[in-house]
Parts: sequence; C-alpha cells; structure tokens
Amino acid sequence: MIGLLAALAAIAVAVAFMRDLLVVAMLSSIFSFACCALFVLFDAPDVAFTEACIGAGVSTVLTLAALRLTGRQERRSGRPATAIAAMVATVCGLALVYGSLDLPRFGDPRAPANGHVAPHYLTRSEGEIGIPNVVTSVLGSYRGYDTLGETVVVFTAALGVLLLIGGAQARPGKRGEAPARADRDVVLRAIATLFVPMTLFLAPYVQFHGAYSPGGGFQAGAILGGALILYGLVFGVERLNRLVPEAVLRVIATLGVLTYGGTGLVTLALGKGFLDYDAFGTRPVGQQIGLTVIELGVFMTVGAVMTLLFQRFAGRGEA
Amino acid sequence: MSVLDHAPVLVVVLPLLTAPIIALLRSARVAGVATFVVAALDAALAFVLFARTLDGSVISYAMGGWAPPIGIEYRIDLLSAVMACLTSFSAALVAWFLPVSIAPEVTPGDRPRLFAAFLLCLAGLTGMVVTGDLFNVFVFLEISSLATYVLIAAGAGRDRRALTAAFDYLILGAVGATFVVIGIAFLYVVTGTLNMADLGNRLPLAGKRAGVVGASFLFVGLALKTAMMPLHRWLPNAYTFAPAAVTTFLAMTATKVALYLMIRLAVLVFGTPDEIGRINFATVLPPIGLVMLIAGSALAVVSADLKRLLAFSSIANLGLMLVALGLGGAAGIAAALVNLINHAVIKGGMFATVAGIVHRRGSSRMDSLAGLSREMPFAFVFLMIGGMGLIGVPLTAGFVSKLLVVKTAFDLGQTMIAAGVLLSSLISVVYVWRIVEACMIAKPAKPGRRHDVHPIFAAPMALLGVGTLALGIEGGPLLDVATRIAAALTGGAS
Amino acid sequence: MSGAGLMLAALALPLATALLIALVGERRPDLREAVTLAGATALAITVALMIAGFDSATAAPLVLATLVPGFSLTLKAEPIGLVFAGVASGLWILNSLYSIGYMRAEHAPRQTRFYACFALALSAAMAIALSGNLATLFVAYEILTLVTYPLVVHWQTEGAIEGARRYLAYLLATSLVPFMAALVWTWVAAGTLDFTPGGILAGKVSAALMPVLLGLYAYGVGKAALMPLHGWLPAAMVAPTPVSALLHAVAVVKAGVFTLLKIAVYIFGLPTMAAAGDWLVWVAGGSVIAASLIAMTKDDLKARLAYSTVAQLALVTLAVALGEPLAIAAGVLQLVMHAWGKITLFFGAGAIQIATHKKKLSEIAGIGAQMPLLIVSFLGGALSVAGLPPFGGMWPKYLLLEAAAGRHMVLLVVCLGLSTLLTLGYLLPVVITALFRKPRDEDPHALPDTGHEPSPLPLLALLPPVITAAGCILLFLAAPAILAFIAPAIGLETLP
Amino acid sequence: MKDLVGLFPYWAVALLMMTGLYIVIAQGNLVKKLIGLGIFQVSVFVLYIAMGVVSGGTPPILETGFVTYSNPLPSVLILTAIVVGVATLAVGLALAVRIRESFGTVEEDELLPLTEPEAPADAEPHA
Repeated sequence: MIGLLAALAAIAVAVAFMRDLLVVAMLSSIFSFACCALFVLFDAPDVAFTEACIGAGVSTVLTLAALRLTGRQERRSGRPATAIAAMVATVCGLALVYGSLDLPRFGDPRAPANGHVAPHYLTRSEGEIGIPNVVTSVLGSYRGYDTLGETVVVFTAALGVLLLIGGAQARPGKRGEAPARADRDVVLRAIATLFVPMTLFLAPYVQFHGAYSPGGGFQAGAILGGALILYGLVFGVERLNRLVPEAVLRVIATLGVLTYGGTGLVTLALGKGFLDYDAFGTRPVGQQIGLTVIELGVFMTVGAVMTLLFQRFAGRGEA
Repeated sequence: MSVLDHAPVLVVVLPLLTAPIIALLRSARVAGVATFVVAALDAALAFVLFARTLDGSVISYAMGGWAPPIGIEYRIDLLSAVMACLTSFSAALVAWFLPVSIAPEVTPGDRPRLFAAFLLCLAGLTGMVVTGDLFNVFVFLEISSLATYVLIAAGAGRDRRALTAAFDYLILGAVGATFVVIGIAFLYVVTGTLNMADLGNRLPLAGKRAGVVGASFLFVGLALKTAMMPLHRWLPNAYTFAPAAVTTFLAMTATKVALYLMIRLAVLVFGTPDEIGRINFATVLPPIGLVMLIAGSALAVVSADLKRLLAFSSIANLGLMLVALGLGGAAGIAAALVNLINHAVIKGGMFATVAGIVHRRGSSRMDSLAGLSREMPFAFVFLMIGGMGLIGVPLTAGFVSKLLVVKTAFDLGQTMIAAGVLLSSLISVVYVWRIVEACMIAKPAKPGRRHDVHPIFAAPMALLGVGTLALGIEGGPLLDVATRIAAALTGGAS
Repeated sequence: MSGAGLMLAALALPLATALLIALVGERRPDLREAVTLAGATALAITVALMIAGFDSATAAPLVLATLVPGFSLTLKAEPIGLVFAGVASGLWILNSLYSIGYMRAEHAPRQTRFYACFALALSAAMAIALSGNLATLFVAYEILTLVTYPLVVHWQTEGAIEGARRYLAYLLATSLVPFMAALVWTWVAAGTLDFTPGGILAGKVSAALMPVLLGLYAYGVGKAALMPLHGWLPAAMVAPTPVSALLHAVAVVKAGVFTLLKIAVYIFGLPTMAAAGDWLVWVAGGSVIAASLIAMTKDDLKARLAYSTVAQLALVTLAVALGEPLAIAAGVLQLVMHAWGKITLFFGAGAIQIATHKKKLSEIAGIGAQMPLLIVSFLGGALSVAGLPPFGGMWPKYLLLEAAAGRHMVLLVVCLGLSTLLTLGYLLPVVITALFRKPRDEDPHALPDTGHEPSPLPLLALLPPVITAAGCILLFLAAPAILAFIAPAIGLETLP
Repeated sequence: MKDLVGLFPYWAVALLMMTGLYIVIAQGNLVKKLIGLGIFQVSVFVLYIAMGVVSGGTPPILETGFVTYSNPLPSVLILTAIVVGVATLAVGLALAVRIRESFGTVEEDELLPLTEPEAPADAEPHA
C-alpha cells in the first residue's frame, strides 16, 4: 500500500513538470490505473472497476482526442501563478493534515462511520433487498435518487458537448484524420476483431450480474462505450458513425434517463413514494425488479454518452 | 396520496425529466413553449410548497421509502420553500423571453438542447434548495454547474470571450465542488451520517478539529460559488459574456442558492448561527462583506459594459448580504434573507431590461446607450427603477434592504458596520448615475426614431419593476416571512 | 371634505398634474400650460381649505403604507407644516406664470419634462409639509432631490451637467449617510419616529452624544445648505431661473430648513435642543457672516443671490439652535418672508436676463430706464430680505433679536445687526447700478453689444415680481396672524 | 507516536491532492489544468475509500462465513463522483477545443490580451 502511494506521488509530481502533453495524458492514465489497484486493496472492487473503465479508459481517450485538436506542446512562459499556487496548496495541505488528526485511525472498525448508518446496510440489506452486493443495493435503492442525479449529470455532459462541438456546427478542421490504414495496422485490426465482440458480451454480463459481483449500470455502460470507442479508433470514426449514428445514440441516452426517472414516476402512480420499489411487489422481489430496471437505464445512458463524446471529439477535426 | 403530496419531489423531477425530452425535439419554437410551460408548472408546485410550509410546518419526504438517516430525505421548511419559489419563478420569467433573446446567438438546430440545459440548471438549483442530504446537495450542485457552464458558453455566438469565461468558471467551479466533497468527507467520517439534521445532532459529539477543517473546506467551496471577494473572478466575465437572458437567470438565482446553503449549513449542521465550527460568522463575514461592498461598487464605476457594471453591483450587493449574515442572530439572518429576495427582484428586472436593450441594439456597452431615453423610453423607465433600487432610494426594495441592515447593525451596537454600509452605498450613486447620464444626456451619433423593446420583454420587465416598487412600499409581508424563517432556524437549531 | 381627504388631495393633485402634462406633451403647449396653472390653483385652494379648517384636536394621522413595521408613511396636518404648504402652493402659481413667460422667451427645449418635474417636486414638497413622522419626511426629502435633478440639468450643456452632478453629489451624499444614520439612530434610541409635541429624544441619548446626533442632522439635511456643505446651491445656478426660484424660494431649500424646524420641535424637543445646540448657534452665526461677505464679492447676479440664500438660511438654523419658542417662531416667519423676498429678487434677475441678456452686475449699468417698475419691485424684495420695517422681512429679525437678548447673548445680537447691514451691502448696489449709473460706452468690461436690441419685457415675466413685492408688504401686516396660528404648536404663550 | 502511523495514508493522499491543486492553479495550458483537476479529484476519491476501510474486513458483498465488511457507503459516493469528474472533464475539453478554434491558442498567457474586458465584442468566427 505504501509502495502504491509512493508511486502515485511520483507520477503526480512528474505530471506537474512534464511539458509534452501526450506524455502527461499517458501519465494521468497510469495514475488512474494505480488508483484502481489501490481501490482493490481497500476492499472497494466496484469503485476500482468503474475507475478503470471511466477514469482511466474513457477520460484518457477523450483527452487524447482533444489534444489532437489543441496541440501537443505546452508553451511554458513565465508564470507568476506558481508562487500563489504553491502557497494555496501548502495551506490546504496543512489544513488537511490538521483535520486528519481527529480522524479515526486507518481501518479502525470502531470508527463512527462504521457505527451509524453503514451497519444498517450491511445487516438489513439481505432481508430488505436480497442481493449480496451491498454497494449495488445502496447505489440503486437506498440512495437511488443520488444515482438518478448522477445519470442526469452524464446526460448534461453529453448535452453540453453536443452544444459546444455538436453536429449542427461540425466544421471542417484543419488536421486530417488518420484512420488505421488497412495495409499497415494488421496487428491492431486482428486484435480488435477479436476483442470488440468479446467486450460487447462482457457489458451485459456485468450489467445483470451486478447484483452478485462487483459491477452495475455505470461499469457496464463504460465497457460498452469502451468497446465501441476501440472499434472507432481502429476502424475509423466514419464506420463507427455508420454503425451507431449520433441521432440513435442521443435517443438511447434520453431513453436511459427516462427509464430511470420513469421508474420513479411509476412508483408514484402506484401510490408509493418516489423510487420506492416496494410498489412493484413484496419486499425483496419488488426491490430487485426496480434495481434491474434502473440499472438498465443507467447502462443505456452511460454507454450511449461515452460513445457520443468520442464521436464528437474524433469527428471534430475531420469531415 | 394526491399529486400535491408529492410536490416536494416533483418540483425537482419535473424539469429534470422533461429536459431530455425537450432536448430531442426538432423545432425550436415548440421547445421554447414547452420550456416555459414546464417552468410555469414548476413555479406552481413551488408555490404549493410555500403555502404548505407557511404555518411553520416542515415537510419531510423520504426518497425510495427509506427512513432519513438510511435513505435520502427532502426536508422542506419555509426557507427552502421560499428559495424554491425564487428559483422557479425567475426561471418562468426568463423562459418567457429566452427563445427570442438568444435567437441571434444560437442556431435554431441547437436551441432545443440549450432549453434543455436551462431546465437542467433550474432542476439542479431547486434540487440543492429542497434537499436535506449533504451529498445530494453536491450531486445537484454538479448538475446546475455543468448546465451553467454550457449556458454561458452559448454566448459565443455574440462574443467569443464567452468561451474563456465559461472555461474559467468551470475550473473554479470544479475546484470549489471538490472542496465541498472534501468537506463532506471530513464531516461524514466523524459523524457517520450524510443527513443534515442528523449531522447537526451528532457533530458536537465528534472531534472538534475534523469538524473545523470539514467546515472550512465546505465554507471555501461555497464561498467560491457565492463569488466572495478573493474568489469572485469568474462572476464579471460570466455575467458579461453569457447571453443576456442567461445572465438574468443566473443573477437572480445562482449565487443566492449558494448563500442559502451557507445559511442552512451554518445553522443546521453547525448549530450556532454565528459559528461554523470555529469559523465565527461574526468575525469572518462583515469584513469580507464590506470589502466586497466597496470594491464591487468601485469596480462597477469603471466598467465599460452595462452588464459588467451590473455584475460588479451584484458582487457589492452580495457583500451587503454577507454583512447582514455576519451580524448574526435572528435579526441578522432575517435582514440577509430580505436582502436576498429584494436584490433578486431588482437585479432580475435590470438584467431583463438589458436583455431587451441588447436584443434591440446589439450591444450593451455604455457608449452604445446614448439616446436610450428618447428611443426606448419603456426600457429607460425600468432601468431607472432598478437603478433607484440599487442606490436604495426610498419607495424601492433597495431602501428596505439597506434600512434593515443598518437598523440591525445599530440595534447590535455595531455602528462602525452601519457607517461602512452607508458610506459604500454612496459609491452605488456614482455608478447608477453613470447609467443615467449614458442614457439620458449623452448625444446619440444619429438620433434614431422611437423603436422600443420587443413586446415579449415587456411582461418580465414590468413584473419585476412593479415588484421592486411594491416590495419597497409594502416591505412588511416579506420581512414577516423572513423573521419567521430566522426564528425557526435559530430557535430550532438549539 | 374631511381632513384626510384634503391631505390626500394635496398630495394627489400635483401628481395628477404631472401625469396630465406628460400626456399632453409637446404637441399642444398652451393646453399644457393651462393644466399647470389649473393644478397650481387647485392645490392652493386645497391648502387654503386645510389651513382654514385646521383644528389641532381633530387632526388625525393618515397611514398610507408601512414600508417596514415601525417605519410607516403617515400624513398628519400641523401648523408649521401647513404654513410651509401654504408658501409652497402659493408661490407655485406665481412661479408657473413666470416660467411660461421665461421659457417661451428663451425658446427652451424639453419643456414638457420641465413642467412635469416641477409638478412632481411640488407633490414631494406637500408630502414633506404634511409628513406625520420622520420616516415620511425622509422618503419625500429623497424623492424631492431626485425629481429636481432633471430641472437643474435642463439645458444639458457641459456646464449644466457638471453643476447638476455636484448638486446631486452633495444632496445624495448628505442624505444617504448622515441623515439616514441619524434617522436610524433616533429610531433605535427612541423606538419610534413619530412627530410628538415635546420631542421623543428627551433622556434617550446621553448628554455627550446629543450634540453628535444634532450634528448628524444639521449636516445630514443638505438642503439647509449650512456652511462647508453649501456648495450645491451656487452649483445649481446652471439651471434656468424659474428653477432657481423653485430651489431657493418655493420648495427645495425651504424643505431643508422646514425639516430642521420639525426635528427641533417634534424630535428633540425645545429644552433638549437648547442644551445640545450651543455649538450650532456659533456655526450658524459664522455661516451668516461668511456667506454675506462672499455674496458681496460675486459679480454674477444669480451667484450673489445664491450666497444671500445661504446666509438667510443660516439665520433659520440659528433660530433652531437657540431652542427658544420665540426663536422657533422667528424661524418659521423667516421661512415665509425669505420665500417671498427671495423669489422677487430671482424674478427680477431673470427678467433682466430676458430683456438685456446680461447676467453680470457690472453690465447692468443704467438699464433701470427701460424697466423702472421691475427695478422698484427688486428694491422692495431686497429691503424685505434685509429686514427693514415696512416689509415682512423685519419680523423674523426682530423676534430673533429679542430671543438673543433674552438669552443675554450680546455677541449674537451684534452679529444679527451686522447681518442686516451686510445684506443691504450686497443687494442695494444692484439697484443703484441699474437706476442711477449711466451706461458709459468706454466702460472697460461692458460687453460689445451683440447686435440684437433688448427685446421688450413680456408681461408674464414682469407681473409676478410686482405681485411678490406687494406680497412682502402685505405679509408685514399678516405676520401676527401667522404667529397666532403657529403659537400653540411651539408653546409660545405671550405674543410679542 | 504509534497511532500517528495509522494516519499516514491520509497524509499521503493529502499530498496527492495538493499536487493536483498545484497543477490546476500553476499551469497555464488549459488541457493541463483539466488533467491536474482529474488528478485532484481522483486523489479525493482515494481519501474517501481510505476512510471506509475496515482492517480485516472484506469487500461489502454478503457471503456466508464472512462477518466484518468494509463500509459500502464511501464506495457508492465515489461511484457518483467518478462520473461527475468525467462529465466535467468532457465539457472542459469541449470548451478547450472551441477556444483553440476561436482564439488559436490554449495558453492562458496568450489568451489574456485577447480577452481584455474593454476590447469590443467580436463575434466568434463560425459558419
């Protein structure tokens, strides 16, 4: 654990001083992967899964796509802000250390956080929701409203990117797109043809198996997105656009949010509170139905949005 | 359970779920009308909440049927209801003239998506105001912030600097949100719960240092959102380069919701209304408030664009609210709330007028306002009403706000603060008179014929202008509501 | 009509006139002028009815609106207020007549805005006169400042804008900071802002702080133009003459001193004022002498009259600071007499400017031949302002002398005598130069004749000065009646 | 002194966070700022998860035979926060691309003179 934390620190410092943005993007991707390892170490597989797919995967691809349009080299000129930045960082750092003095020791079972709300989830979720993966049950049911908010955040991001570099304003960029030419990248294409269908199957598995093992809507959507992005990277964005046209993706994303929100409205119609899945049936079964439906909603939205983002960024410089 | 019993959740979910649908619509006209209808419905729902909480009762709505500390809870008291009314009413007013106002800036194809972003911003702000769960506040803060960045960037059609303004706000907003998350982390770890009321009871038992650090990070994160002085750099550019209709909506709600959160956290989570953990409101806020009041007004005097001038005036008025909040106690909070509502009405009216002017004349620079009093008398009258409100001329809402702050300061023997507030209101005379002279006295290059504001702007301008006067003449009812809220907050918190 | 109805009418009439004027607009100027005159006369009648039917027992307060609990807009008729209302409404008619003549002769632009703002100013003045508490007075006071701004900046030349900016800076600065601070301090200390005979501050503020509060009020009420803060009055000379007449005689300056009188009688109460007012007596006395000396140096006629007003107002402030019932009576009379006297002088100065386009004292040598009646009425006004017997101006100076003697303040008596001499010193030269000096062609600073022969003096510009000069004489006789009317309110037992 | 060792993870995470914050404030390149923001946010996630760890506990997946589980709540919160991070990054990158196309640069020092408040508004040169 100490080694990982030291590695993370080294990468962070390196990012601060490197000038070549491509290397910096790669370093930040490695940083995320190292954090995934740390999460697994800290008994949080779900988070590790998501961080790997979204944090390391999709965001790095998006950064690289953007870098292609905004230039690789960072032109460093005299920056007076470094002094202020250092001062702000140290002040906040000291405040954090001062605050941590009162925190329960690392891994201390008697910590207040483990004593108040968490035990309810651990002990009662078996009876109330009946699925072993407590994280998914909390994510979907106990704090289901947060996740609805979350899905809407993803949708807003897609909305924003569409507005900023959207289809309606697609303009010819200056830099040509370099699709993998058939003759040279045989290795890439071979792996891709093998890899993409496999991941396409993995996504639904993660989605529906999320109740039992780490996984769920977010992770499944990210994997689906990742697979399609890989296809786009290898075989060129036009073919990806033909495979999953943007209009369809927009509709799927909207349907995803509406499925999630709709479930809530249905529970209202059936006389229960918003997102109270007991309306679908007796205690454990109703909750599971509700969970599956909203996970599906999240899956559709996240998958569609990740692909949409990539299409917009990759398509920007071309066409 | 009738629909009205679900008002607490519907007031947020309605715009939240209609936004994706509107984003899909083809025709900009239908989308515009739909946006206004949704905003109006939302305002009706908010009013239902207001009516229900008027007698001091608190509505608690458990999400997903799970009891509060376990699940997420919507806890709506009179303060939340009033703020929900503020956000939804200003959204309805702005949605009325939004389609016409942004026509020159956004291509028809993109407009439905922009309206969707507008509704999501409304949903985010209302969500932050009615929720009783700390992490839920962060989620809805993110929704409203993301939507705001996009809305500001939409101004690029008229002025490319809207992009850099949106980017600066994004960076500062993201850092602020992350500070809020760190604050939540510290508070969660020492108390184990995320429900604000529950947190309030358990925090005194927890470690003092973690509470203080958590509180300070939360305070800095929210300070950034309320554009407190050292962290205010994003506000002038954002308000100036965003489309005028968006600026109107932001001026009426964005910073005020963050201030609401500060009041809510100061009272509910940290117990004593004068203290966040160790950060004592009484020592921290008045100095910052006065600095904002004076610096904001001074910068307003030198700005070359009317929207930038009003943006700095917003910072100055925020300073006034912080001074009132810093005075502490029930009277201080009541004065801050009255200030908040009055300023929203005055500034909303002025920005709506500016939207009408920009729509007609293409630019809101001060030197392009020459001859306004002859060519656009209707707009000039409402600009004047707003200006008088900013100075604090009697019979306008501004006077009632200033009077309350000064009286509270005198009551508490803080004569220096009262003197500071009065002196800095002099600077507001200077920058309002710059507007008067720019409109009435400056000679236009070519005296154009009378060509007043597009009729669609008339209703919001009139409504807000009359509101400014009405709140100035009959300030009693608003003060009564504010005093009841303050009493409930300070009384209830002990 | 009941008292409340009359009060409402007094407020609503000028507002209605302003609205009508705005509606009629530039298209039919004659109808617009008729509306102004009709409104003015109707107001005068309403105020007259109020004065006639006034009975202190039945004068009930009428609450218009409560801005904030404890801070309400209330109207209440009381003697000093009615006197001020009478002066303002009476002189509005004459000033309107004069304005029609003056503005037409000068072919001034934007006359609709001029008359509309004039009517609004009168409405504000009525609200000040009939205010039932300090809150209403403060609200009306602020509105009067803002409504008179368009009048001062009327010509919209560079000089006018600069002068109007100073006018506004002084008045808003003094009312937004010291006056409001004093108002809130009083509200917090006394718990109420209502005008109650005998004052509400007795014992509420420590003896040491009372002079500070009085200082805030004295310099907060910028319109009383107390020295160092009198700069706005000469700056307002950029306005057309009818506006200067309004400023000096009809409403604005009168509102200032009227506020001081009401604060002295109904907020502080005379005994508290006497105790706290010592420093103000000397400041006001010094101000009288200094302003009179400056007036003597001024070549421009209107500037000279402006400083004369500063001096005469300081007399009222002096009366307020003395805190004697007799001195307060002198203050009220000075308010009335100075209004009629000073308006005559302004009408005269304006008429001279129309007829001969000359503004400087040095230029008006020998113009008396063309307009003997005007110069005579100017002389009448000057004597009344100086306070000589056959004219009304004598009463306030006489009562003030008596009050000063009563307080055994010998230096004050000398100062008052000196002020009368100085007033003659800067007003009579105007009359003498106009009547007896011959226009010497080789006069070094005589301006070359700008080619147009002096236009005949329009009747409308000649009649008002004569009426007001006659009025000064009438007031000399009516003074005891006014004294009897206000005596009960200020606790004056024996009539001198 | 012994129990201070228990706090070591928090201090390491604090260092990571502050490096991220330093990058955001100090660096001039807009994309670099976004990457710094990413690092800052990921390290906050590590702080959350570190707080939820129970020594000797297993991931919160209910299995027969296990008694102590680590705290599920931080994991739920961080799942939400990761997606927020990506959303902000996506919008930020879109803005950076638009700024590059309108202003021709993404360096803050070169952007400042171009975005002077007094400069007259020149519409974005788009189609």
